[in-house]
Amino acid sequence: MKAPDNPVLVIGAGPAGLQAAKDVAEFGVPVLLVERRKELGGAPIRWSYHTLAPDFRPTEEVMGPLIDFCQSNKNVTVMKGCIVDGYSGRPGDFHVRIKDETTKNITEKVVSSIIVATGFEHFDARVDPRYGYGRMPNVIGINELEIMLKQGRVVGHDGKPPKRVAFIFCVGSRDRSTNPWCCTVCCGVSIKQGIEVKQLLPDSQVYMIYMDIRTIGLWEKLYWESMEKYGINFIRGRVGEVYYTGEKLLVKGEDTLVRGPFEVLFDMVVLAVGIEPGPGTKQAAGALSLSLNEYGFLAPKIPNVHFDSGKEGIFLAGACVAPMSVEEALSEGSAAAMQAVKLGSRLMQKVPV
Amino acid sequence: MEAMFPSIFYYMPPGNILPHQYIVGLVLILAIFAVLASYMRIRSWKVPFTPASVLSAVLFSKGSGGKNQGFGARASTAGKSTFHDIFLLERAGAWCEERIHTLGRGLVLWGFVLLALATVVGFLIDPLGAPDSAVLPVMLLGDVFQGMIALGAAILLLRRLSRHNLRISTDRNTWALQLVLLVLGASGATADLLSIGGFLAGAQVAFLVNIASIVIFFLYAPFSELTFLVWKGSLLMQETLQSESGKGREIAPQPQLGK
Amino acid sequence: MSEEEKKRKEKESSAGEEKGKFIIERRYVDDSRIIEPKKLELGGIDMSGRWGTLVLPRTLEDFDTEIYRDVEKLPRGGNIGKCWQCGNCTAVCPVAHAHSEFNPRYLIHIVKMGYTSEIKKHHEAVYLCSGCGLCSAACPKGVDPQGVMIAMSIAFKAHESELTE
Amino acid sequence: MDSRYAAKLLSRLGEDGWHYGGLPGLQWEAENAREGDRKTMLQVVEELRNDVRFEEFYHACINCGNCTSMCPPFRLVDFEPRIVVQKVMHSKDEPELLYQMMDQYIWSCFQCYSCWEVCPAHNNPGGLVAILKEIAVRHGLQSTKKALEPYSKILYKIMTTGTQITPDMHTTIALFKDWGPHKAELAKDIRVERAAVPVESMAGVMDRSWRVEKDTMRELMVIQKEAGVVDAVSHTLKDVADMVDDTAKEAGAE
Repeated sequence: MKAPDNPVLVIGAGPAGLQAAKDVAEFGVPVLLVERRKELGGAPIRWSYHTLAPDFRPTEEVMGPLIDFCQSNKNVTVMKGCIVDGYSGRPGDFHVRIKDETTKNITEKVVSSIIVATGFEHFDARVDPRYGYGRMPNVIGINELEIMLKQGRVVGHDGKPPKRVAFIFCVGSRDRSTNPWCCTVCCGVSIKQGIEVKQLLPDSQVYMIYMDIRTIGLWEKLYWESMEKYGINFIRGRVGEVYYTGEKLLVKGEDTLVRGPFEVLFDMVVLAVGIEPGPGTKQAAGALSLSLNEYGFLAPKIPNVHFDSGKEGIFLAGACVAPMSVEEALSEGSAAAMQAVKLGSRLMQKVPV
Repeated sequence: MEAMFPSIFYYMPPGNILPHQYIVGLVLILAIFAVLASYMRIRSWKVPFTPASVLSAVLFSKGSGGKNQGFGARASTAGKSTFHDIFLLERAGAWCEERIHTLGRGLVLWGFVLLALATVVGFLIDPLGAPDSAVLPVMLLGDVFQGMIALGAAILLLRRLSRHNLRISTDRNTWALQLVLLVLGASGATADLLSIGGFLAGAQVAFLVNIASIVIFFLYAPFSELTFLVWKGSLLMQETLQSESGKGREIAPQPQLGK
Repeated sequence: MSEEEKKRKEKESSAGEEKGKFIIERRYVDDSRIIEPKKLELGGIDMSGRWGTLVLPRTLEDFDTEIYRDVEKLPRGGNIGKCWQCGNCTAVCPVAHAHSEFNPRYLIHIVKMGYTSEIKKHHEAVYLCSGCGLCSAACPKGVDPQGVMIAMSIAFKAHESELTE
Repeated sequence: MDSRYAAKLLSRLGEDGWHYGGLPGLQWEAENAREGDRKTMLQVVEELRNDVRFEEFYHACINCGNCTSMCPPFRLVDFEPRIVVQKVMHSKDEPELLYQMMDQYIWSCFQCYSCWEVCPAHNNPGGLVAILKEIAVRHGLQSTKKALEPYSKILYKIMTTGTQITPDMHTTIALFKDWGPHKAELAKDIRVERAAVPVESMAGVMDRSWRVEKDTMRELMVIQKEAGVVDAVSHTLKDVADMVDDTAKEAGAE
């Protein structure tokens, strides 16, 4: 069986996109990998995640081989700083316009199928002013804490390590005024970070202020270990407001299970910011005329079948469909690659060369 | 005085568009309607119409809560409660931790009370043929009070508009009520000022807007949150009157903090 | 400690003197659930007073959702059913942080579940709401707790005779 | 919001930077705990966490409430095993949470261990309460006295003879505080009534079988003393400890 000549277009070089590109390329099919940013690796590299939940695996260990493969393999053509501007044609013979964002040059390519893996953005906590993000020192998001953990130095703005750290869950998630969906991974990621903070600063007190803990599947281990091994405290409730007292952060909330309404001083407040569809997803949806669901994620034809966009030859993968973890994004990329290759071989058989 | 303002009173919008008596009659009819509608609405909640019970408690009840209080004592309790809880906004203001919010509420409340007083005084002295020098200050004061209402309503509106979460979660009734208050106060305050300034056409428009907003306010108020506020306020006062100590629910208006 | 609190404590301790004086966990037993028969004779032996003390179970048997249905129908109370008990309303509530009696989340909870015995205990607190609307701004589900408190205070008043019996 | 409000909030925080409101139903009285001695609080936590059983009895709590659902005292009083484990869980960072419970709360539990049976995380709230009760006795906390007072005579009896209740306790004098005012009346004719019971062994019960040999008593009291039981009791029930001492001296156990 001969592999089709037209490459498979992969939009987005995050975990899902890279995995899809790698799988397709390993099958001997050329891949055109288009990435809006200047670096490969997507969210884990862009925000320099320290480790990945649930096993504290360094990000490089997971993402490194994928990036290296895509950069070195001859089957993969990487176009950085480019977006897909539009397309025409039919499966096996798509004509896509690829625009370089800096030079505004448009190149036209012929591809056999398209895999959309445009990923997500972290919720901008400034939108929800209750938590004082962006206005008060020492109020940070989990993405910023991840950078601190990578540096191995968790400190406040004064350079001192915090004594009491609060993680506030569901910031920009499960809230009608911001994003009503659950971001799926922030519970696990926050608890993972809490453990890492405890490892780094054993004398610190770490509080998780949660509404529900959603450490699904095997991630539950994180939840149990954080309590049993590391003595992290969990408070069930939501935080109403955070004040900066000039020195510390006053967190006002309710413990719905044990304490009742409480006010407490923290040295650092970490917001478990949610996941939302980014501008890249919206742009790709416009360029490929894909439908978005009510939340702004790409809508698969059947909600349970993520890779099927409802358009023949266009497949979806990763966090542009729904919030998901890196591990899920990798498998989704693989699944989409399978679909692309399958479609390619079917087209080959129909049209003998 | 008449030499100084020769044309003002002649062209004053009320006299110009509608005779004063008509307006007073309209407001009276509307007020009666508002009271009746409020009564019907509160009764539809299957709760007593407490403003009436407060009145009867002050006037007729033979002491309550074991104590045999006289009319004077009851009246003074009611007066104190009104002053503290309502006019000093101790229940509605002390706990609502934003001073700007309390200020907005206070301005609307006090503006209304004072405006009502000024209107009554103005109506009383006007037909008596009081000299303009006596009518003018009352009228100007009325404008100031309407300005207070407008300012208070503007504060309340802006507070809601400026906060994303508050903005999207605010009930339509609240928006409508605050907007009506703003229009009512602003048009009332500008109508007279415009006519003094000589912008007669503007004054007439403002006056018409004012009359319209007053009509809307009276028609709408019984079906807005105001009915609840009137009901709850009088309920609290009734409890005060009935409680043994005369202090109402034994809860300090301002909690003691610290140790 | 404020005057009020002292009074409350005195009241509590004096109530303890009267009823169930010897129960060690007196603070955690509700007055209404202690039964001390004034006159109880069993087999010719006088068992009245402490020796006949009974503590009734606190298990809830009546889930009366009539008030809940009323609140739903009253103006601005229609959203009470959306509540998922996250506690954000109580967290921002300036009254709740000053007065432990007032807890909007808990009030919504007991009304929704129809815990009549708890409503009887706490219904007076609803009038403490100052109507600042911060809770409605904070609520992630759009329950509009401020409006619910309005509807609730009306419903509690309408059912007052049952609640204070 | 304005800074004055923030200052107001700050003014009511405790030394440890916490302020609690109340939660109806849970009867939270943190302010009481604040009045307690912080050194004792920390000591209580330390003793609890250093107890040999602690590792087995406590793992982590996910607030599921399974224990509370099975708890017999919960049916009667506002006592929740879930709260116990939660407060033990937070005790390291907030010792006052635990201390607040030590006074009266824990005495609602009578160690039926229903909670242990059902806990998905294999915690043992009842066992934790048992440890806490021991600590309360050791520190002679207020409520311990109240809780143990009715049992003072029984305690004395157990410590000196190893038996709980003996027939010679049923007398018209030397009444037990917890046995009620009618005890004297009941005990008036007890010997005659018992003599009429047609069971042979009753005679022995009345006169001999419950009596403990002096050697046994001496041995028993030495064990109690060496094991620190007398010391522990002396913090709460001084007179009982004194009586045990006196009896020991009489029996010649020195």
